[in-house]
Amino acid sequence: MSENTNQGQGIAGHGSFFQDTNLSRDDALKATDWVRKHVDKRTIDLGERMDDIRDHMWELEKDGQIIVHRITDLHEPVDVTTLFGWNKRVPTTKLWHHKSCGQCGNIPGYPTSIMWFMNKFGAKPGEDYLDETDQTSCTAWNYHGSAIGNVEALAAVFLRNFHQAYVSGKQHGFELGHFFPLVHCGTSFGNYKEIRKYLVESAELRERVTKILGKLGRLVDGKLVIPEEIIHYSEWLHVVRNKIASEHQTIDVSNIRVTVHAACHYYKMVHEDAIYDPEVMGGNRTAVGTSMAKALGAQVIDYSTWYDCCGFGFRHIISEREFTRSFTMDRKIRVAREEANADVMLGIDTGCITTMDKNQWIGKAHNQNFSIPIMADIQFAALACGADPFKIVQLQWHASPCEELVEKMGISWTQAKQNFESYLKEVEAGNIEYLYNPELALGGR
Amino acid sequence: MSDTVLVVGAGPTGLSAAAGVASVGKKVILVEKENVLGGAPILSGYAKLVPSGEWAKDAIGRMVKRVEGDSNITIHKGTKVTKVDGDAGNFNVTLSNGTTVNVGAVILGTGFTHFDSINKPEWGFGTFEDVLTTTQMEQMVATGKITCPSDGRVPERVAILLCVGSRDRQIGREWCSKICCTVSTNLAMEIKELSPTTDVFIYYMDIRTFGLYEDKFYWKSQEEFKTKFVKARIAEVTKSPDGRLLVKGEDTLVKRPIIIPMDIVVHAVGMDPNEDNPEISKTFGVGLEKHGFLERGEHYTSTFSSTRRGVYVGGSALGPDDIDTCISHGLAMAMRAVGDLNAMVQKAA
Amino acid sequence: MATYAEMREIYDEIRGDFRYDHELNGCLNCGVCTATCPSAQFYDYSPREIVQLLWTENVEQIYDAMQEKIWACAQCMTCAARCPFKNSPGGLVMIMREVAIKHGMQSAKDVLRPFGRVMLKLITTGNQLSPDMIQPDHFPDWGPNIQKVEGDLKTLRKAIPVRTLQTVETAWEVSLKTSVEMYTIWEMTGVLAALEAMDENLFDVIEDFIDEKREEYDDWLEEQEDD
Amino acid sequence: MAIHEKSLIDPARLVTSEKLVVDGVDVSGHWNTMILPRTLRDYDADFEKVIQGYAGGENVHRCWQCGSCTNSCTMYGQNTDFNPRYWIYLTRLGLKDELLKDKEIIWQCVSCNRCTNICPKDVRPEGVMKALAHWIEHEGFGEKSKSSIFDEEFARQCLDRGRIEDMEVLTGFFSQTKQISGTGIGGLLDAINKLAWFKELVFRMSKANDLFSGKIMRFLTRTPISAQIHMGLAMFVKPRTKSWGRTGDVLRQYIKEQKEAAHG
Repeated sequence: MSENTNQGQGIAGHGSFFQDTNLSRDDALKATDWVRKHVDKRTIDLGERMDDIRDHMWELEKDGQIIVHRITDLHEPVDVTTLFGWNKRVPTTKLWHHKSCGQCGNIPGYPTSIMWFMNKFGAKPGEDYLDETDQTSCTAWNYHGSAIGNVEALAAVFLRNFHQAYVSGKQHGFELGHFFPLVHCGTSFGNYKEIRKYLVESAELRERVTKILGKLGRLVDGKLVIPEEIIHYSEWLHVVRNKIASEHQTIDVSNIRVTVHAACHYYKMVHEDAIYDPEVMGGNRTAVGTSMAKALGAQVIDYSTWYDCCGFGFRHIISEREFTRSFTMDRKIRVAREEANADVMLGIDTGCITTMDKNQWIGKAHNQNFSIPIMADIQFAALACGADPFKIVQLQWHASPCEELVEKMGISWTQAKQNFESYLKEVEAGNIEYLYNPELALGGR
Repeated sequence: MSDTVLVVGAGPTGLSAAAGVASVGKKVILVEKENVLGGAPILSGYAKLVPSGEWAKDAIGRMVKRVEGDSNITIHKGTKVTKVDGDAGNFNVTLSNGTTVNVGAVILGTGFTHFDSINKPEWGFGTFEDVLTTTQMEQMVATGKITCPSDGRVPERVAILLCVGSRDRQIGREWCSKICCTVSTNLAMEIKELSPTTDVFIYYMDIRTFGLYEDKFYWKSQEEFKTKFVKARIAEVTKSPDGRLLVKGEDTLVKRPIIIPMDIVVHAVGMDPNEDNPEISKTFGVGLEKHGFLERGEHYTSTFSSTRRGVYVGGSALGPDDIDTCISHGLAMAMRAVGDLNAMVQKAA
Repeated sequence: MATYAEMREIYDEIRGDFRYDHELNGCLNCGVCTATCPSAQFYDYSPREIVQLLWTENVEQIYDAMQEKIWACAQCMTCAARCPFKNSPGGLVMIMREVAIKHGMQSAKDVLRPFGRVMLKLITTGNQLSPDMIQPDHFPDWGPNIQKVEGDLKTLRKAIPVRTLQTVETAWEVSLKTSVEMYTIWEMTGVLAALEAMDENLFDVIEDFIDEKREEYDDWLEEQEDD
Repeated sequence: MAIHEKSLIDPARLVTSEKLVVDGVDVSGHWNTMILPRTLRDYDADFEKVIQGYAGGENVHRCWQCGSCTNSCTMYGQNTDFNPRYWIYLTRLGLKDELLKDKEIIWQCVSCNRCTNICPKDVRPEGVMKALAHWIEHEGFGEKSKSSIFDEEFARQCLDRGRIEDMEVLTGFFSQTKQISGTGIGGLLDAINKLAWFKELVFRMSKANDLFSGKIMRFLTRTPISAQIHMGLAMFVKPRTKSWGRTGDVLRQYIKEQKEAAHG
């Protein structure tokens, strides 16, 4: 190029001349530098069109309609950035463990690893964190799985549990709001955020559940209590990851190839609230889970089905198993194995880990003999910090070949297993070790 | 009372407005925040323009030359307007370089900002080297060779994704950016011309090559350059182990999910409101419409008025538009401003 | 087959849900939802189609979809995260499922039947998954290595170093008062009534259980007063 | 456990071993069922060119999917699976497997040309239907369609003699499609005997009902007797176009060359 047919004519009456242009590759790249700048402009003047629900919470509180359970300096919060560039404060201490039914029932190494780390940080059970019996699950599994349940019931369960979290401080000799809820489960996290949104938006829903909570004696000054932030445990792990890596890591994991599966209900439900960090996957993928693996120095391997669901499907994993196993094999396990050649797949949620862990073996039935160890980011971190694979990380409950990973990390599986088997004899004799003083566990009958 | 006109922004709109005002013998103060005149087509290094097919440096360069050579026009580069006091016919304007000027009217040709693809992370820009924007791809065309940035191979397939940063409530961009369909079909032809072995696929919801751009770009790209149009909006872009990109979508005509390998994926990036608009709104005392573009005043009889009397706004500051239209806006604003000033002089007399 | 009036009523109920206008803003028919839908990979199921049916108020086909299709959704909500119109097809499916339950539709009953054990656990204990549910003979397809250490369940659970987790019949220990509070929630929000319409036998079992727990709690309260 | 949404899965994508023991665990039947994904994984970029190589398919790439062809289609009115717009789309992207799912109906195009008449982009969908039907046959994906058999018989007579004889085309077509046995007069009688619709057609065309109901005058005045005599004669004496000579052979050679040029 370029043929300038109107050379010298310019535009009507204005004489001008010009020369041909052909940018060199370097010039071209320079000209388009603007697209390489990582400027997050999601927040530009979105006004009311991109609502931050937290703003409305403050208004409701001002109106005297609700009490916001605040994150204060006591909770030693760390600021992080969410998808839209909004700020989120993640408390690091004085936490009320809101457990996950799937984890506790099925992957107990998950909650034990969380508490193990808190103890490592010098947290005092009963003061810096609390694990009590006065809590139910969010019940959202049942809701999503069978539709037995409804928004009102979910909202009442949410408020009941979080009211307990709020008043537990008082019950244990501190101020109201001393303990801030830390949600262990991805679905609970997503569900609570969604329900909180409905509660803030709908006066009618607030009115209906206020009646229920009133009947239960779960109001404070006649008001509902709603937490300032809903915090997922892997967000807590995200903000303490460097502390873990620098102060507690004992095992080099730089030879470990890690794939990460981020839970849908963590970053796809109310997605504006999920954490993104420019230093993790260029800020292009949600940071949690991956950030822990990277902080420990493991090799994080990307794979083509990163964004895919695990195939859990709530009711599917129980009664439509054909779907769950087919999906998880085709879109997760096979890919992590064949494509990424990973040593482990790390999850950040209950359902995903159960799905991927339990549904590998059946692949053998149809020549899909792919397997890969599955565990939570926190379990992997605990292993890297020297936690016992059985007593703490509780890998005995996993169906996937975790032995392979443990051995590759330089830990003797056989030895650990022997130790654990003798420990089981001690347990039978009543000599049980605790991470947590059993007396403090009870929140009353 | 002053009959000097302040023109803000030296892109196609502002350059056209300045030349227009000067052409009837009035003085113009032209203020541009960058050190170079020409606006987005020059600053972002556009290659060939739609629909003329002329190189941006030639076409816009001509416009720049025209104002630079005009003694009626005083140019302030690398300068912003910091304060605008007074009313129509008598504005006292302060510039960031310390100059103060008295003008009768203000023309805003403050333009737009390209959508930053980083805000749609699931589409792979910033994650995979072979995911590019239309502007980057234009530049590749300018170098005369189509290759994958990751390893220099000639792509078998290029996918162009429409509506990146447009028609997307998730990221608060509800508008259609108007020009991307045309730009993309034009790009598809340029790619095919340079690399005949490359197949180009355009993933679309609907094609909006408005007016005469329909056959000149859309039909031509399809009929002469064999561009394939797939009715699917892509949901995610990931990478396959062989290094190729995978586009995941639903082919809504076949009603099935698709995961198709591609070698280069191009984002047809849309037009955002100028990221400085909140500041512009404050400085000039003009309103913003709900998306963040500058707000129109009454258009039918007070054409291109803003919400402040004596301040005119046009071009892509008002909303996404093509260069030709922006140039027309510029000239129309010149007419409007000079006309209104004349009326004021007559009224005063 | 339902009459048009019945189908219309069902649609109106879906339409009348307070979430409806949040979940459905319109539809560009772009297919992003279906593209990301795990169920669409395997079933002839398409969130785009569900949205289109609702958007176009096609009451017959909406009713038809409620017979089967809506139960294919895995509730991952990827569709909602991706939709450029900010619709939530998964959320709409949830509303449709709730309405299906409310109307005692056969599809809902069929789907719920194999899910009964989970519901029983949830409604009575407040946590769905208990260790005693995950036994090798319940799920042969999970293989022989479902547990890597031999030993009876009770001892293995006792070896978990957290007191609240040393349970077998529930995922964690839930205090009696908590359970009783939860029963009140079920009653006041119509969850028990919905269950009764769906599966009377299961409802009876649950009701007995609840009565028993309430009595136990009352007894305990009395004991406290006596002390 | 039965899959509740089983009707939403193409049976061909369900894989089950009825009896199966893995690692000592009985996982027979549904315990091992796997579903294969229905995702489309690739395009066949060359396929469009292949169809363009068949007569009628030349303009397939122009289609912009407006749907005018399908809306106006005679066959679509009979069967909504008959969807020219959709097949053109599949052709453009090279989704051959999808296309072949409809191989049993594509040939049914009646060549009314309403689509070609209405098409705003001059795709000539009628021609594309023909090209697709020929491709399906040529590649051996389907049995030779009845319409092709008809066309071939028609073309054979044209090439042999420069003209056709209606009755010979009909009986030839019927016998080659095994609807009757024999050709000529015998075939004709067999067709009247075996094919009720044909019998009705012949009776109505020849006004034979008038004859049998005694309305002789009406029969004589309304029946194109000479045409019938002509047709009858043509069964025995097969006239050729004047000076036809070797024209047929030359045409055959030309067609052969064209085909080879188009499809190798």
